[in-house]
Amino acid sequence: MNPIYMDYAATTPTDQRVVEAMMPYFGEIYGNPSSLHGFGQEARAAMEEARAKIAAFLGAKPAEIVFTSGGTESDNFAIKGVAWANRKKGDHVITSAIEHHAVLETCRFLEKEGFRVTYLPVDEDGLVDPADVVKAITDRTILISIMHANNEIGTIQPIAEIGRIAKEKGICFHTDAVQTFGHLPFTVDELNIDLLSASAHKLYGPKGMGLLYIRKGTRITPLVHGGDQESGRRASTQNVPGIVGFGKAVELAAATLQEEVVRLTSLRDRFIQGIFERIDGIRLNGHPARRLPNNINLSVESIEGEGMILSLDMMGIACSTGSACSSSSLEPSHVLLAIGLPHELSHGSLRFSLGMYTKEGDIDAVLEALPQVVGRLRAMSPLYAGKK
Amino acid sequence: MNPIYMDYAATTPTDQRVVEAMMPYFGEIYGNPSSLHGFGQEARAAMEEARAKIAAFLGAKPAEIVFTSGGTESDNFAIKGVAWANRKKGDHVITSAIEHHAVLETCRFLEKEGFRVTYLPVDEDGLVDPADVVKAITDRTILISIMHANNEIGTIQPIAEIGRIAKEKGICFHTDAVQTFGHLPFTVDELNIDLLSASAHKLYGPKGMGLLYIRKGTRITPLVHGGDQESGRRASTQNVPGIVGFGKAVELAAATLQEEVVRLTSLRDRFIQGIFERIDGIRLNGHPARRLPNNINLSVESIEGEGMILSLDMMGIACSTGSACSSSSLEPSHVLLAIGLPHELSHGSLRFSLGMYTKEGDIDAVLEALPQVVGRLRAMSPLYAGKK
Amino acid sequence: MSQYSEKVMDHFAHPRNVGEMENPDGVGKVGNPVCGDIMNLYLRVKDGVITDATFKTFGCGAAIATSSMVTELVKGKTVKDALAISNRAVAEALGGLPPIKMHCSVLAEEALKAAIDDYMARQGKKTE
Amino acid sequence: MSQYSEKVMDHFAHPRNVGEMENPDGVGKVGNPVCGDIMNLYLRVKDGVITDATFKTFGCGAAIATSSMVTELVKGKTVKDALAISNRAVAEALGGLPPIKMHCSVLAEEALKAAIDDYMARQGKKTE
Ligand SMILES: Cc1ncc(COP(=O)(O)O)c(C=O)c1O
Ligand SMILES: Cc1ncc(COP(=O)(O)O)c(C=O)c1O
Repeated sequence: MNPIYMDYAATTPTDQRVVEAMMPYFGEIYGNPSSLHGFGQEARAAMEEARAKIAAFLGAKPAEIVFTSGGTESDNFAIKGVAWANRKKGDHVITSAIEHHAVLETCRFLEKEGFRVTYLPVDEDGLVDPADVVKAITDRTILISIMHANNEIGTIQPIAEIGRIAKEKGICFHTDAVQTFGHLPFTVDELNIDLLSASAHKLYGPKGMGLLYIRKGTRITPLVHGGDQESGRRASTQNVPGIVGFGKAVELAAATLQEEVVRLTSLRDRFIQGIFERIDGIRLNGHPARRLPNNINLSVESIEGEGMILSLDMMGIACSTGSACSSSSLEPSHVLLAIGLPHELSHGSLRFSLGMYTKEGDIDAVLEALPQVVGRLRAMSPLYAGKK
Repeated sequence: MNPIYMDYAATTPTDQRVVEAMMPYFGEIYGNPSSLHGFGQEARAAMEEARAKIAAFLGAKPAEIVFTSGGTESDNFAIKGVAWANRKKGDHVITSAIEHHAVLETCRFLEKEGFRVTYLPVDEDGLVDPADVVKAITDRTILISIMHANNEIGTIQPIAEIGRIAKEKGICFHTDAVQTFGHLPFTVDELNIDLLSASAHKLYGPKGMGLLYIRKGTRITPLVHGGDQESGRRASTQNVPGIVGFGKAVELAAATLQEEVVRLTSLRDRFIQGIFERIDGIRLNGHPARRLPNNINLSVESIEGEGMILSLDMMGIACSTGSACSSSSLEPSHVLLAIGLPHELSHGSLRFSLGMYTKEGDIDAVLEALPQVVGRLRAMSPLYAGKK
Repeated sequence: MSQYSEKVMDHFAHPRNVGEMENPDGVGKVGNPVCGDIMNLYLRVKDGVITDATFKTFGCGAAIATSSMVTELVKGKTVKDALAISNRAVAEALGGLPPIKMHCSVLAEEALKAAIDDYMARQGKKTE
Repeated sequence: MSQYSEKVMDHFAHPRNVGEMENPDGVGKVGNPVCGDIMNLYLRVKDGVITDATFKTFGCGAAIATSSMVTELVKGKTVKDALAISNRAVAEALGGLPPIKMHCSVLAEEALKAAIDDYMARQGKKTE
């Protein structure tokens, strides 16, 4: 059997067309885009072309796009940057309990720095209630940061509504759109977003490349100080091949976005239906309908996630327990705990995330493999035995 | 005439062998190194191999290397990270007046946050006096940050001695080695360094890739919070191709370092001697002997730098006025002002930086071109006319 | 390619001595579902020598592999010798464990100790 | 490929009207070496019409190009019409300037004004 990759939410392969677009900028057009000479100006032109392309995709202006080293840096930049710049105005930040670690750990850092952070709860499907946002706002609130879609359970938040609330109150609104940028159709104006984080490697672009959209007029302090690149908002020699690759990835995503949403949703639903037919004692985590087209998150009773991942891996199937960046941690997922899953169920969770290269046959192969794996591990489990 | 690139200090072309080393990690071994499955673990193995290679080159342990997005991030991380982590211990930082913007702007940010920063002066050759370091130390000093070699004028600082002073006083010592890493032979122990910044694109590696060496036991707060990548010190999905490319670049640099130092020094001196024979009213900036093997920084009386760069560019010769990242600024170089150059001379400065592909013939071509350029611009200059 | 040694992967993929034992001479149950690890270890003892050992485990790959390995290690050993098996010995027999997974070997040691304690207690009762 | 338009590069590479003028009717000297820009503009005026203009400039590419362009723009104009030439007109004639270089066009306008002022002052003296 060919290996089956179902961990697209962790990272995607860089598309061959993206790699080809990047190639000239390594050894040929290698100038520093800040250099005055031709070598530099040619690199700059390519970079600005990518910026314009990405801005158009978001319905933004090119000057509102700042390139970063990834989604995590963008989240750090947005949250610390707004906090630093608005310190005199306030010291209160609102976010949710199910944000990515890049947001949560940044908020915890701000708490150490004297800020107050409200972590809004979510319901059992992982939804933030906009009414809770309204209630949490005080006259010291300077930032609301709610992710567009959750990376573990795939729930899509009512961002347009939360953005509208923020706008009415004149509070800066950030969304971590790492899982939706290039995967769902939207513009920053539709969603009332002031700041948006995205990461290229989640949409077949290169790793180590991200962006922060910053609406014109937003006050923000740099995270990375130094030279005056990116209009003084993010210092460092720009990663020209990475930026060009990001531009290409967005161009490719834009071209197929609508049909991919339909195709992946149908594959996802085939997976979910098939797995419920084949395995008992499982649960689908995340909202049944308001969820990413490519996300399937299951809890399997009586067995633990890592064993399933290893077993599937031995059969050539790649998936994850949740977010890749916490895979070396022993803690159960904060997202699964936040939706009210008991600890033992949260230990038995599995995320399959589909992508560009996922075919129906892959779904069927996993539907065939997973029951075997679950059966074998349950046979070893004292918890399942106890059930009989 | 073939274009002649003499701006290697701004950035270098990515070596073809580096690009080839990176290639498999875009579309084939594309897993997230934090993922448990084979796709991820294969990527992790390649990343750790690069880390080990780079650590060995520095005489460090692999766990002491943290990968970042470039020299600027490393500088920010080192300085803010030590400042944040040692806040209770003290609030004083010592640096020099000729550091890169990545260090200086970070220090200015710290000043806004309530830290006190001493900017040590340099002598007319650009040298920091270790005795000044000793004098500046107080019992509130938590960090000394002095660059290894200056990017504009090429002066190499007495880092081992400053490091020894810091060590004796138990103060953390950081050096920005962006211009020397892979270009000069040294180990972190020889130079008594606790923290060291490097950037891959200065040694024929990819842009957007850097590292911070952090000596074991050094207390430091992350700059980029989030997942537990890089042992919890730098969150974000690692840029695997970039890291592998960085490893390859270091391997290649290590293999030819000694002979390149000799070769470039001889080319540099041929350039300097030749230009003084051909043009009057010029000055070599930086230390005559303690300077980077590839650096030539000249001030040309009565004319302005940008005009020379444009003129040379039209003749296919790429050089710069100083650091690339300030090329869009109108300020004269802070480095040239710090070594006591009058404003008008600092406006007329030019940096030529040599590299791997620089041949004797290139030097001779520039020695031929520059006097023509200077002659033409001086003929237009009211300052030169005044001299006659 | 994995964070685990080949030995660990072998014991995870082909665990030895899986199952609940009927009428065991000693049972050790350690861990709890909240922490994500439960290990049940069953011993059969004859004349002071462990003649059989089986397990049931809820836990990660390392937990399953250490369970499997500890059952292998104890078989044929006297109870006294079995008591001397440390978590390190289990980990070493598996060709090492990632640092973050060493607690699994501790759990295996604890399960073994608990099973032997249980055996001793039963013996005590018998001879009373 | 450059931050400058083709027109700017053309005027930088082939500046028109370079040089000090002998016995000019008006001279404007603006800028200073500390700021990195000095512009000297020389005018020849006959019957209220500028018949010749030359310059000498210390400064960046844009400073040289604007100097060159302003000398071209004034030639053949009446002094009054020349006074109406704004920095924007100079920049536009060059196909635009990068925002950070707009001050060069301001310098050119100032040099022109200064040269015309000087011409006026000399005229005043003559007619006195
Ligand atoms: C001395 C020095 N420090 C820091 C940097 C910043 O490196 P990067 O552009 O990779 O962020 C540079 C070069 O740009 C440099 O020369
Ligand atoms: C929702 C979300 N935010 C942030 C990140 C961080 O992105 P990166 O790894 O590119 O820093 C990720 C993925 O890792 C993510 O899924």
